[in-house]
Formats: sequence, structure tokens, C-alpha cells
Amino acid sequence: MIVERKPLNLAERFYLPALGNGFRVTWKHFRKTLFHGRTAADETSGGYYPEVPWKVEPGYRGAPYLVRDQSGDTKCVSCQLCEFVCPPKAIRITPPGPGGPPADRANAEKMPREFEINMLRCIFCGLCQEVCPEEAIFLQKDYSLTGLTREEMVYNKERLLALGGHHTGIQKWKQKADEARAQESFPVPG
Amino acid sequence: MESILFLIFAAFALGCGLMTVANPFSRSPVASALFLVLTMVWLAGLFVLLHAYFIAAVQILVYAGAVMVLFLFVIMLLDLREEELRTWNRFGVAAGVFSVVALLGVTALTILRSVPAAGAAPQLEGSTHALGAMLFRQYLLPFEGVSIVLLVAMIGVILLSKRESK
Amino acid sequence: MDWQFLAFSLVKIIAAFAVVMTMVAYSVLVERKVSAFIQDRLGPNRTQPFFAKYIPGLGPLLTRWGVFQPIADGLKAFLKEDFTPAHVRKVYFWLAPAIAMVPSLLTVAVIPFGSMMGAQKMVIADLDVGILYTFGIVSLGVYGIVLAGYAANSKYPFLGGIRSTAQMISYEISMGLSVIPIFLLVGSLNLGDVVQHQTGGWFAWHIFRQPLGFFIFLIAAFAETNRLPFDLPEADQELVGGYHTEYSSIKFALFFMAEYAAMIAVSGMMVTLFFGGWTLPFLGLDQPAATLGMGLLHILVFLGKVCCFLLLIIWVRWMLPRFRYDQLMDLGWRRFIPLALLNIVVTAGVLALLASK
Amino acid sequence: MTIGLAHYLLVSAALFGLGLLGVILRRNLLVIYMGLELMLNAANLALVAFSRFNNNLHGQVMVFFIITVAAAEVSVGLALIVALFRRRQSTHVEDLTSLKF
Repeated sequence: MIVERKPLNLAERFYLPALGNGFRVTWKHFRKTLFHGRTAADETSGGYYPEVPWKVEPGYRGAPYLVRDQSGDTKCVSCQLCEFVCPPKAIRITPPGPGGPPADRANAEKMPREFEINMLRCIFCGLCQEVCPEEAIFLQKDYSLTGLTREEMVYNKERLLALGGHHTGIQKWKQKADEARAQESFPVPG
Repeated sequence: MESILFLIFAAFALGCGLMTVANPFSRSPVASALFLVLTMVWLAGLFVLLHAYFIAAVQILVYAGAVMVLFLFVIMLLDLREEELRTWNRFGVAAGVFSVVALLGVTALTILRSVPAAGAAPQLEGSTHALGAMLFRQYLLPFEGVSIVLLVAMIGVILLSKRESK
Repeated sequence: MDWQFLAFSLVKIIAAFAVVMTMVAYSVLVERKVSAFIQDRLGPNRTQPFFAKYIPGLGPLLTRWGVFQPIADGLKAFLKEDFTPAHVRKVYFWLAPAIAMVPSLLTVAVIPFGSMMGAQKMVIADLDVGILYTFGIVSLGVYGIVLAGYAANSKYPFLGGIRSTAQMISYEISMGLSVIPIFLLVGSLNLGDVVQHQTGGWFAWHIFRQPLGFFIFLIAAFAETNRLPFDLPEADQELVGGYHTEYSSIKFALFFMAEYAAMIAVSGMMVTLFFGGWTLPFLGLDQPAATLGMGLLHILVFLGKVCCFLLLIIWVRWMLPRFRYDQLMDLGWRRFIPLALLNIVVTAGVLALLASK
Repeated sequence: MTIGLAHYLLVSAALFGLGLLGVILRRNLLVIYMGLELMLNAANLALVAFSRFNNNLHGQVMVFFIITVAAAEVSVGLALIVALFRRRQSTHVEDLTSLKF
């Protein structure tokens, strides 16, 4: 694509309109904030963070947690796809091994003995959620993960499951099928 | 006071000058350039002691501020490595040092034996005004000549640094 | 060399240093506040020492204005880990921040920041070649940046160093040429005489006699202090911070402070050269002070004017986008130098005509 | 001790000697060039001292000219060095021996 550049007129060659516009825009915002006390934070979520919790919009990619299914069983089947796909190698799964404990639900061969996510490494890209065939791991809305030590920031299976909670609404493949359907009619006609 | 300052400035100027040409710690041209800058600054101090304020300021402005920055710029641009320690050509070095020392000795002897100049009691104030008047009246022709030298140098540099176009 | 002179000089140096450093700290705060307001934010409004909340009314107010923020910033700069990367050239790496800081502080020495206090002239060094001294010192300012770029021994700082060398040398020329008409008018290089020449009515200020000169000086000042729209040596988006990419802790803080000190120095120069220094053309404020109170008032007037310019420089940073490098060079060499030369010729011609009448 | 003309001249001579030493001993063209600058500066010092102790400004005028010419000379010289470096990838005098036989 070739951008046509219009020849500048005399005033534009002296940067005068640019100066004027620049001052007008900055002054507008400056005045608004200083004299009327209106800030972008007020307008979007009603205030500043620690006092006013931040409103998390749908589609936000927060911390990835493991979820349980409607009957309270672990959904993860230790296929290790997420471990494989994780770009910063934040996920580490210990499979049960040949003589390990059996899965605690039907329709599953095995489940992870240990499932760790290092939240210091995680980049919240969402590839694990996308790749998971069992829809066992979801990026949720947590955005402030804090801890005092590095060890503390490695979340183990119990913690991830506890934080993930029960997702009764999530049915296997249902959401992906919906998405695919939505794609077909994507630019909404009309 | 003035003699103490003279001693300090002279010692530092000579020390930095020595570090410029024969730095025992580093052969990098950057170190040389920086010590040369320091030499210039100390020399400017000596000029101030001689009441040549204008020359002192110009010394800092032109030498330290422009010429040496140009040097640094070129050194950085060429990304020079440190000078390797060479196998000393003993005869060459000895001859060089000898000639320098001989020259210095002759000069020093001449200076020490000379009769003090006529106005050994200095009164002159290096006023910028008088200097300007002199430049533009008595020395007008050389002044214009120097400006032409600058112009020629400018054109020459542009020609030299232009890449050959095919 | 009498001891009284030395003692008064020392007092003046310490006072000027203290004032400049305080102004540096608080201009950082102003910059943060102004930028925040322009970007619909509030800026620093939380930092407070433990006792601030017990002062009724004033404490929370000061906290909201961020008055304690510079202190916290300074503490943070000192306490952070001072990291020296393995690949740097160590001597230059440690030298560069100090060298960057010195010239801007030295420039302040010749600026007359007030008229008289008692029998003392309110200028640290009343030099006859004041302006030449200033330009000499300002031209040394480039060393800090060049050395930082060279010492870091990695590509972004290096590019920043190269850029800043070319930029500062180029704009020094137009800066120097732009003030020559002033000295044609005044007939002296002493900055005290320049201020004295601007007394008597608003239109005695050189801004009204040399608007073109002021304009060029202002733009060149932006370029010399590496402020937007000419902050190519730093250029966060292109050079990830340029010459101070590899620096941390107090060394980084020194570069940061050097930039603001340079802003203050250059504002002081502009006020002295074009805006009448410590004078105000009413209430008899343009005559050297006879009383201590008047002397203090003159210093306040000078500081007030400097603050106006600081605000201008800060504001412009958020107003204009960065120039491209070739545009910068084009502006410096092909626009400003001819314009400044023309300004000199016209001024000299007019002065010669007036003198011949 | 009062400082007279002779002291300044001695310092100047010593600086000149240092510059000459640099020109003779060093083999990097840039450093040799710095040695030349040092010699020019030594001459400047002598001239300013003469000017001061003879109570006239001719010496300072001469220094002014020297500084100007030095600036021109440095710009041309550095341009030459850069041009040379582009061809030879070196600024060492030993590498520039095409005219030697």
C-alpha cells in the first residue's frame, strides 16, 4: 500500500497546526483532570484500584486454574498437552505412572499425581486452555497474584483445583462447538 | 595563591598530557582522548591565570567541546580495538625518546638563559572587547583568510566523507 | 583573595546547589503530575511518611499532591541494587553518570539569579565572558552521554551515544548563533549586563527585540537537553532508553537528575537572556535591590520565571511527537543555522544604521 | 615564588615534548593526531604567556587563529582517517605501507 502524502502548506511546514492541535488536546485533558477531577479510571471502573476493585471484562486472561466437573471430579486426565504447549514452560505435570493410583472418575484412564503451575513464569497466554481436550484448565479472572517467596508462587494441584472451583456450566466441547458455529456467521449479516 | 594555582594546573596539564600519549594502564584511544580533554581543561585554567579569559572559554568551547567530541565520535564510529602492544623497535624508540629529550633540553636551556621579557610585570587584561577590535581592524585580512580556510575544510570534509556513487 | 569573598561565594554555591537540587526533585514530581493530568490520571498521590496522616487537613492534602514522592524516589534510587553488567567498560561506566551531572550544575554558576543582597551580587561567578563560559560548559555536557553509550558496550546505548553526539554538536551551533544578536545589542558578554540592559518597560525584554533569536534558542534548548520532541538519544520506543539502558540504581538516577538540572540551567539562561532575568518592569523591581527584602523578591521573581519555562518544557514533552532523525538534522542545519545567521546580519545592519545616524 | 614567563614556557615546552613523544611512539593514527593537538596546545600556551608578559594582545589573536585552523585541520584529518578506515579497516600506521618499498 502506498500512502499518498499531500504536500504541506506554508503553515504546516512551520509545524504551526501541529503545535496548536497538540496544545489544544493536552490542555483539554489537563483541564478536565485538574479542575473537574475526572480521570480515565473514574470513567471506566469508578475509581482507583485498591479502593475500587478493578472491573474484569469478559475475555480477560488471568491466572490459569484447574476446574472440577459437575460431579466434583478432576477433569484433567494428565495428557500433558498443556505442559508441552506452554511457551514459558510454567506447567509441570507428574503423571501417575504404570502402578499409580487410578482415576477417580469413569471415562478417564488416569489423572495427574501432581500438577504445578509456576505463576512467576506463566505469561497468561491461554494456550493451555486452548489445547486442553478435556477443558480442565481455564484462564480465570485473577489478576493480582502475590507471594513472599518464589516457592509460594508455584501453585500445586490442590491449590489450583481449589481456586478453579466447580464449573458446572462447562460441558465438554460445548463451548468450542458454539464458537465454531459463531465463526460461520461471523461478520454478522445486516 | 596564583603560584600555587599555577603549579597545580601545570602539574595536572602535564600529567594528563603524559597519560594521553603514554598511558600505562590502557592503550585504548578513548582513554587517550579523555585525558587530552582533561589536558585542554587544565590548559584553559592556565589561560585564566594569564588573564586570557576569552581564549580560555574558546579553548573549552572549541577544543574540549567540539574537536575532542569529534575525536570520540570517530573512535566510536570506527569501533577501534585497543592498540596491540608491539614488539618494540628498540632503536626507533631510543632514537625517538633521545630526540625528544634533546629538543626539550635545548628549549629549556634557551628559556632559562633568556633575559626576562620587557614587560615582566604583567598588566594586561584580556578583554574580549579589545581582542575583537584587534581581530576586525588590524587582523581583518587573516581573519577573513581563516574563514575561507574553514569553508574549504568544510567542502573538503563533505567531499571526503561522501561515499562514491556509481 | 580576601576571606570574605570566599565565604560569601561558598554560601552562594551551597544555596544555589540546594535550590537547584530541590528544584530537580520537584520538577520530576511536576513532570509526573502534569503528564498524569494530560493522560487523565492523577499521578503520585499516595506516598506519605507515617506521621503525615496525623496532621489534620494538611497531611492528606500534601500526600494527594505527591509532595513526599521525590523523597521516596530518592530513597528508592539509593537503595536499589546497583548492578554493573559484566560486559561493560567499567571505568567509563562509573565515570559517565558523574560527568553527565557536572556541566548542568556548573552552568548555574554564571547565571545572575538575583540583584543584590546587602553588598553581595547575587551571582556565583560574575564573569566577563559569562556566555562563552556557559557554551563551553554546555558543550561538555555531551561527554556524559557519549561515554555512557560507549561504556555500555551494547548496541542500543551505543546508537544513543552516536545520535546524541551528532545532535548536540549540531544544535550547539544554532544555539550559539541565536544569542549573538543579544550581545550585539548589549555590547558585553557579561550576563549581569544583559539583565541590566533589559530594564525599563516591558519592551526592553529581549524577547520583544529578538523573537527569532529566542525561538531558535528555545528549540535548540530542547535539543540540547534531550527533551521531546528531540529526545532521540533516549528514544524509549526505538532505543529502549538509549544511553542509560544498562544503568540502574543511583547511576541511573544521576542521569535522570542531570537531565532535569540541564533543563533548569537552560531555563535560567533563557530567562536571563530573553526575559529580563530577575527584573519585572513594574513596582521598581527592575532596579538593583537596596534592601534585603527586595533582594529576596528578585530571587523569587527569577525562580518564578524559571519555573514557567520548566513547565513549558515539561508540557511540550506531552504535546509533540518525536522527530525523525533526518528531520532533526534537517531542521538544525538547513533551517536554523541560516535563520540564525540572517538574524545576526539583520541585527548588525540595523545597529550600524542606527549608529550612523 | 613568583611565576614568570619562563615557567609558562617550560610547561609549554614540556607539553610540546609530550605531544612529539606521542607522535613518535604511538602507532594509532588517531592517537598520533591527538599528539599533534597537544603540540598545538603547547604553542597556544606559549603564545598566551608571551601576550600576557609583553602587554599586548597579538599573541592571543594568534591563538585564536591557531584554534580556528586546528578545528578545520581536525575535521579534515578525521575525515581522511574515516575514509582510510573504510578502505583498509585499520588506523594503524604499520598497515598503511603502500607507498613504502
